[in-house]
Amino acid sequence: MPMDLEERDEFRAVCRDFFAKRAPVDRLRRYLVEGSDFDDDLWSALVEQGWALLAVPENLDGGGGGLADLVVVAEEAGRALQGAPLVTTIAGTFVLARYGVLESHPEVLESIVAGATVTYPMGFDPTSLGERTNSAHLVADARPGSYLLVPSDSGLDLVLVDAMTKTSAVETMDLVRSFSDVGFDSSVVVASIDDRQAAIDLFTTAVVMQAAESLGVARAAFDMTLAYSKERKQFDRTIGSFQAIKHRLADMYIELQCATAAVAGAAESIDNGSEVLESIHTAKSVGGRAASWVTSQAQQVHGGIGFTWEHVLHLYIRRAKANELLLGSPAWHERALVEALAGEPVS
Amino acid sequence: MPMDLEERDEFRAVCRDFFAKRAPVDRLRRYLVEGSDFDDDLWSALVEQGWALLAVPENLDGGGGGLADLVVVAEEAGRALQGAPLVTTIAGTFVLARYGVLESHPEVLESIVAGATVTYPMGFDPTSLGERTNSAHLVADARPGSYLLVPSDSGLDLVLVDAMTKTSAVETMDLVRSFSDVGFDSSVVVASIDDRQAAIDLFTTAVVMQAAESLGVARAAFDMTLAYSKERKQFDRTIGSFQAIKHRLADMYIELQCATAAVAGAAESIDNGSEVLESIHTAKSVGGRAASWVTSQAQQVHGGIGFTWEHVLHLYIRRAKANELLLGSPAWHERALVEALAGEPVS
Amino acid sequence: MQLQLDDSLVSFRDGLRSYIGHNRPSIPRLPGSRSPQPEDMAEFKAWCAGLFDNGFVGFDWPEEWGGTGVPDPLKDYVVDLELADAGVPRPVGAFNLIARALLEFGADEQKAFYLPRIRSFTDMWCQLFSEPDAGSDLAALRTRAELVGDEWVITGQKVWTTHGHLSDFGFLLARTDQTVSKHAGISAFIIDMHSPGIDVRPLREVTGATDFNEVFFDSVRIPRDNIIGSPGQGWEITRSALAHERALSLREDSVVDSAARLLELVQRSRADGTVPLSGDDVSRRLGELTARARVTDLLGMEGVLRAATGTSGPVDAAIVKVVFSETNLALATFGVELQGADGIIAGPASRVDDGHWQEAYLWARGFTISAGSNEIMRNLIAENGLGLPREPRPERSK
Amino acid sequence: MQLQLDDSLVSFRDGLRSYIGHNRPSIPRLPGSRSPQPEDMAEFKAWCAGLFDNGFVGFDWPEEWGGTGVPDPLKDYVVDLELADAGVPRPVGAFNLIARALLEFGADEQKAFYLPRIRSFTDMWCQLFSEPDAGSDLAALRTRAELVGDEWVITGQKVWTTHGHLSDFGFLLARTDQTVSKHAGISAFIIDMHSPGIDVRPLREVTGATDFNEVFFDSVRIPRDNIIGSPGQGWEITRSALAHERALSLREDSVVDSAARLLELVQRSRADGTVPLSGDDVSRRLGELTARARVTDLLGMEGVLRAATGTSGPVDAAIVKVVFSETNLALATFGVELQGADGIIAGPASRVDDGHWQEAYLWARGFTISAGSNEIMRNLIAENGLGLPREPRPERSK
Repeated sequence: MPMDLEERDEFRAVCRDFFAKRAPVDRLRRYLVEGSDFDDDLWSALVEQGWALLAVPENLDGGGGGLADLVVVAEEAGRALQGAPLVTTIAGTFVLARYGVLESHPEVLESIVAGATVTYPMGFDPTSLGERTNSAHLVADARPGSYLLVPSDSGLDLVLVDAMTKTSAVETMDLVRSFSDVGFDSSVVVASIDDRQAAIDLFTTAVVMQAAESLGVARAAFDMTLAYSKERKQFDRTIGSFQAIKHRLADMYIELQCATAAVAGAAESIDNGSEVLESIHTAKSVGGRAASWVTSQAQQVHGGIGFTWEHVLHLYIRRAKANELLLGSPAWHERALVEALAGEPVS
Repeated sequence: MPMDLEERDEFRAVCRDFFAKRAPVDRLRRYLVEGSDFDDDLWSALVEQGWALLAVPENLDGGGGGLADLVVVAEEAGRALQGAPLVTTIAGTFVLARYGVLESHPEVLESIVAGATVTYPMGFDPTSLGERTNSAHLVADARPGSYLLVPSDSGLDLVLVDAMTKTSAVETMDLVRSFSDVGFDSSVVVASIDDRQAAIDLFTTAVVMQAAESLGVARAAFDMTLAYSKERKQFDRTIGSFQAIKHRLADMYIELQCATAAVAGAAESIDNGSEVLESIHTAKSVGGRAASWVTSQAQQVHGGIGFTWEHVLHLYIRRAKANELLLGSPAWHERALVEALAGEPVS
Repeated sequence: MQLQLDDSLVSFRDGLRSYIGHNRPSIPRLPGSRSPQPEDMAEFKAWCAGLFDNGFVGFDWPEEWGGTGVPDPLKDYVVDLELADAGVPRPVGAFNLIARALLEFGADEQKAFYLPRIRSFTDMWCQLFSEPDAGSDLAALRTRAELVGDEWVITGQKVWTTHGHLSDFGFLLARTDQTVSKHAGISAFIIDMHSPGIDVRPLREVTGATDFNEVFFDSVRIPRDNIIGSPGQGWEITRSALAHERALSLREDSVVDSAARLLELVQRSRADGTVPLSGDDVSRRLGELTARARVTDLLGMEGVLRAATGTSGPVDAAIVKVVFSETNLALATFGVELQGADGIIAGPASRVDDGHWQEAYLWARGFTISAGSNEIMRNLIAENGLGLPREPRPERSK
Repeated sequence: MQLQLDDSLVSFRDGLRSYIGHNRPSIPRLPGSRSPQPEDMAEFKAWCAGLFDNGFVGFDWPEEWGGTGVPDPLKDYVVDLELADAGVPRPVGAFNLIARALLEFGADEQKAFYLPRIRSFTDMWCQLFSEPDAGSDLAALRTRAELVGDEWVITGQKVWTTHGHLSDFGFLLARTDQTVSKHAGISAFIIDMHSPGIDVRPLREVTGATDFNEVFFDSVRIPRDNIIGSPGQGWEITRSALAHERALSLREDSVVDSAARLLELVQRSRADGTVPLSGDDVSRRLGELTARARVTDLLGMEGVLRAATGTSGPVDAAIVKVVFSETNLALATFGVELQGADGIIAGPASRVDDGHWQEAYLWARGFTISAGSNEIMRNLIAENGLGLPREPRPERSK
C-alpha cells in the first residue's frame, strides 16, 4: 500500500494526533520521576489500534507498510519521545516479514498481534558481526514475552525472552528507554534465518528507523526552541529578533530539512532495493549528526531553563546522542559509505 | 637580546612602519600585474637596514634575535605580504647559526651580509625525510646566489644555487612568492651538518616562522574586513551593525588571538628548548586552520568586491592556504602532536 | 538517486535523447557562468532555437505564444539532467527571465516583437541588476533612467553581468523616481546592448579568469516604449520573474559528481601513490562530504517534486542554495587539502586533475556570495520560513 | 606550558607549598560549582581562614584591612595552580565579590563589621543576582526591595544560586525604583540568609545532580543599613566588583587535563581493547582538540601576564570564556563519541572512567550558557573589542 504524498501527509497527521493525545509531554515527565520503563498503557493502545502491526504484510492482516511509510511513524514516535518500543517492533517485524518468518511461524505472528514486542541489540554493525552467539549487548526494552533478533555472520536468530533468558539492565544516558544485556541458550531460539543478508537487512532497516526517530526528536526540540525564541524576552526584545538567534534557528532548520531528505531517500532505497547501503550510510551521517547538533543548540538557545532536570529538553538531547552512537556512529557510516561506493576499503 | 614585552611592542611598531612605507599594498598590486617575482628593491633595503641579519648572532655583528623576537618580523612581513624572502632567510640563518655554520664558513656569512638569501624546500616534514638527496621540491624564492638548505635523515646540506644547479619553476596558488624544484650535484654543497636533529630544527623553526607569517596574513585580512564592515552600507545600515556579521568578526578575532598565543608559545618553546614538538604542532594546527578560515571569511564578508582579481584579498587567501599545506598540514601536525605526547604512534 | 519517472516522462526523455543523438552540436557544454566563445554563438543560438522548436524548452508558455500552456517542473528537470548527461550546451542568458516578465507585464507590442525572437533564440539576453553599491541590497541601485522627450536616458553602472559582452538585449533595472522609498522608484526596461554609450568591460575574478562584465551607461538613449509595465513597477516585475525562474544550478556543478571525482582521486592515489594524502582520516571526511552531497541532490529532487505538486515551501530554494554552496566549498577545500603540500601546485603542472581543485577552491566562494549571499538566505529562512521578526528594512528607514 | 616565575614568586610558591604540606585539610577539593558537604563546613572555613591569615589570599586588600595593598595577578595565579595541583580546596563563595564591593562602596560600619569576618571566613557568602526572567539580561531583574520604616522588605525569586543552601550572607541585587530605566533602579544589599521568609530550594540540573539553588523571598525584612552604597547604585557596584573578580575558572576544569585524560583512554584502549574506538581518525581529532586545549591554557596565562603588567584588553576575559567553554564541550563530546555504542552507558557500569564523559557531555553546556552566554560574549567582543555598533539596549528602548 505505498502511499502517495497526500496520503502520507494525512497519515502523519493521524500519527501526530495519536501521540499528542496518548503520549503527551506530561506523561514523559511522570516517567522521569518514576524511573525509566516501558509505557504499558501506551503500548496496549498502540497494539489495539494496529500501530504495532504496520509492518505485518496485508495478507496476514497487517498494515503492509513500506519503509517510506513506516519512517513517518518512527519520526512521530521520536517527536513524542514516547515510552513504548514501537520503533524496534516495527523494524523487527519488517525484517521477519521479509524473510517469511511470520508465515512459517504463525505462533510468532499470533503473539505479536496479541502485543508481543520485537527488539534487537543496538550496539552492532555489519563489521562487528561474528559467529552465531548466545548473548546480545545493549538490547532496547527487552522484557518477558519480547522477541529478540540476534544477528550474526550466519544470519538472524529469533529468541523469545522469558524465564530461561538472563537479562541484566544497563544504565545509559537515555532515561526514557531501558537497555539490557541478554544471555540465552538454544532452548529459547524460536526461528533462525540462515542468511547473512538477513542480519544486514536488520541493520539497514534499524538504521533508517532510528534516523527517522532521531529526526522526530530533533524536530520536537526545534519546535520548542522556535516557540521559546518568539516568547522569551531579554533586553526588551524577543530573543528570536536577534540575528544571531535567527541564523542559528535557520541553520537548525536547514539541518532538519537535510535529515528529512536523507531519511526519506534511504527508506525509498530499501523499498526499491537500490543503493541501499549508500542511502542508509548517508541517512545516518547526516541525520545522526543533525539530531545531536540541533538538540544541543536547542539547549544553548533555551539558556538556564533548558539546563534544568525539570525541563524535558535534556531527554531529547539524551535520545539524540544515544541514537547517534548506536547502530554505527556517523563516523563509522561515513567510512562505510566511501567503502560501499569504492567497492573496497579506502584509506 | 631577548626583549621584554614593552621592547617587543616597540619592535613590532618599527617593523610595521617599515613595511607600510617600503612594501605598501599598491606595490603588491604592481607585482600582481607584472607577474610574481622577488621584490629586489625591498630586499636591498631589508639587507641594508639589517632586517635580513636579525638571526645572525650578536658576536658576528647580527641581531642575535631569539625566535620570540623573530616571529614578530615574520608576522609583520605576512601582514604586508611583502615580496622579499625575508622569512626563509631569517629561519634558515637561525638554524645555520645554531649549528655554528656561520662561524665555520665565514664566506657564507659574508655572502648573507652582502644580501644572499637563504631558503629551503617547503614540502617536507620529519616523517618524509629520506636519504641524503640531490634535489629539493617546492623551494621558495630560489635564485642564483641563494643558499638552499636540504634536509634529510642524515642532517642538513647547504647548497649554493648557481649556474650548476638546475632550477625549474613550479606554478602555484601563491601569486606573490615563486616556487621551484632544484636539482644539484655535490659540487655546489658548501657545508653539511651530519646530525638528523638539524633537519628537525629546520622544520620546527620554519613551521613557527610560517605560522607567524600566516598570522600576519590573517590579521591583515581581518583588519581590511573590520574596516569594510564599518564602511559598507546595505539596507541603509553598515553591514557591521548586523549581528551575524558582528559575531563572524568576533569569531575571526577569537581565532586570531588563539593563533597569536600559539605562535608566541611555540617560539618561546624553541628558545627555551622545552616541549618544542608539542608547541610547534599546536601552532600549526591552530594557526594554520585559523589563517585559512579567517581569510576565507574575510572574502565572504567583502561580498562581490572581494571576489575580483583587482582586490588584494585573494592574495592573502592564497598565501594562507599555501602556508597551511606546506611544512605539514594541520591534520599532519595534529596526529604528530598526539604521537609526541604519547611517545608512540596512536590510532 | 534518480527520480522515478512515469510513462509519459519516460517517453519525453527518450524523445529528447533521440533528438540530442541526431542533432548534437559541435560546440562544448560550459559550466553555468561561462560564456560561449564568440565564434560559437551562431551554432549555440541555432541549437537553443531547436530545443524551443521541438518542445523541450518553453513548452510551458501560453499556446498563443507557441507553448502548451502547461508548466511541468519534472520535464524541466529531465531536460536539465539529459543535457548535462549528454554533455551538450543548455540555453543560457536571461531569456527565461525576460520572457516571464513580458508574458506577465509586457505590452502587446512588446510581446509580439520579442517573444518570437526569444523562441527562435535570435538574441542573447543579459540581466542588468547588480551594482557596486547594490549587492545583497538590490533595491539600493543607483542607475538612473530619466524621461527626456520620447526617450529614457540611462546613466550608471552595473556589475557581475554574465554574458554581457555577447548580448544583444539586456533586462535592465533602473531608478526612475528618486523621491520615493527604495523599492518604489525602480522600473524595468529592455535595452539594446548595441546602443551608443554602453561600455562593456570584462571583469577579472580571483581565479584570474574573466566570466563576468562591468557595464557602464553614459547617457544611453532608449525608446520610451522599452519600459516594461509602468514606472515604479520594476521591483514587482523582477520578483515575479525570479520566482518563476527554474533552479537550473542543480546539475551544473553537481556536488555528487565532485564527491565521486574526489573518491576516484583517492583510489587512484592508493594505486599509484601520486597523491600525498593528508592522512588516515581521509576516508571519514570524504564520507561525510559525500553524504552531504547526496543530500544536496535529494533536496533538489524534492524541490522538483514539490514544485510539480504545487507544494513548494517559501524557503525551499534558499535552503538548497545554502546547502549546495557550502557543500561545494567544503568539497573543493578538501580536494586541495588532501593533496598535501602539492596541493599548492596550480595549473597544468599540478599532479592532480590539472589544477581543477585549486581553481574550484577559489571559485567556490562565488556561490556563497552571489544570487543572494548565504547571510541573506539565512535571514529569509528565519523570517519567511520560521516567522521570526524581520531585520530593519529600507522601507522602514525612509 | 608553565609561566616563568621570578625569584620572589618562586619563594612565594615554595612558602605556599610548605604551608599546604603542614596544614593539608582532610576534606576533598571539589570542582568549581560543587558545594562542600555541610559536615565539612567547619574545616573548610578554618582552612580558608588560614589562607587569608598567611597572606596567600586577600594579600591585595588595603593594609588597613589586613592586606599589603598590592594586587599581584601572578601570585593569584600561583595560588590557583598550587591549590589545584595539591588537590586541596580553594576558597569558594561570593566572599571575594562582596569584599570588593565593600572596599569600594561600603559604609565604614559595614567595612568594620564584615571585612574582618570575611578574612576569618566566619561566614559563607552567596551571590543573589540571576532570576528566571533575568538571565543574560541581568538588568531585567524583578526582585523588589521596598523601604518600610527602618527596614527593606524583599520579595521575589533568585535562581542558579551556588552554595545558597550553605550560606550565611548573600550579596543581593534588587529593584528599589520601578520608575526609572532598568539599570538605574537597582540597588545592592547584604542579606542574612537565615532571615525568616527566605526559602532555599535545591535545583536539579540535566545531569540529575543538584549543585545550585532557587531562593525565594517572601517579604523578607532586613535592616535599612544593609544597603551598599546608595539606592540605584547597585549596577555600578556590581560591575566594579565583577571587574575585580579574578578569573578562577582556568585551573578548575582544565581542558589540557581533559585532553590528556582522553589520550590516556585511547592508549589504554589500544593496549587492552576495552574501548571500541570510533575509527582511525581518532588521532587527528584528538590532536586538534589537544592543540585547542593547549591554546586555551596559553590564552589564560597570557591573560595573567597582561593583568600583571596592566595591559589587559577589554575583551580578554570574554575570549578566554568562549574558547574554554567551547573546547571543553568539544572534548566532552569526543570523549563520549570515541566509545562508540558503549558511549551511551552511564554511571559506574560504564566501561570507561565511570561514566565521566557522559556526565561531562551533559554538564559542558552549562559553561557556554552561564556567566554570560557565549552569544553575549561575542556581542561584547564585537562591540567593546572591535568597535562595532551596539545592539539596541534597554536604555534606549525605555
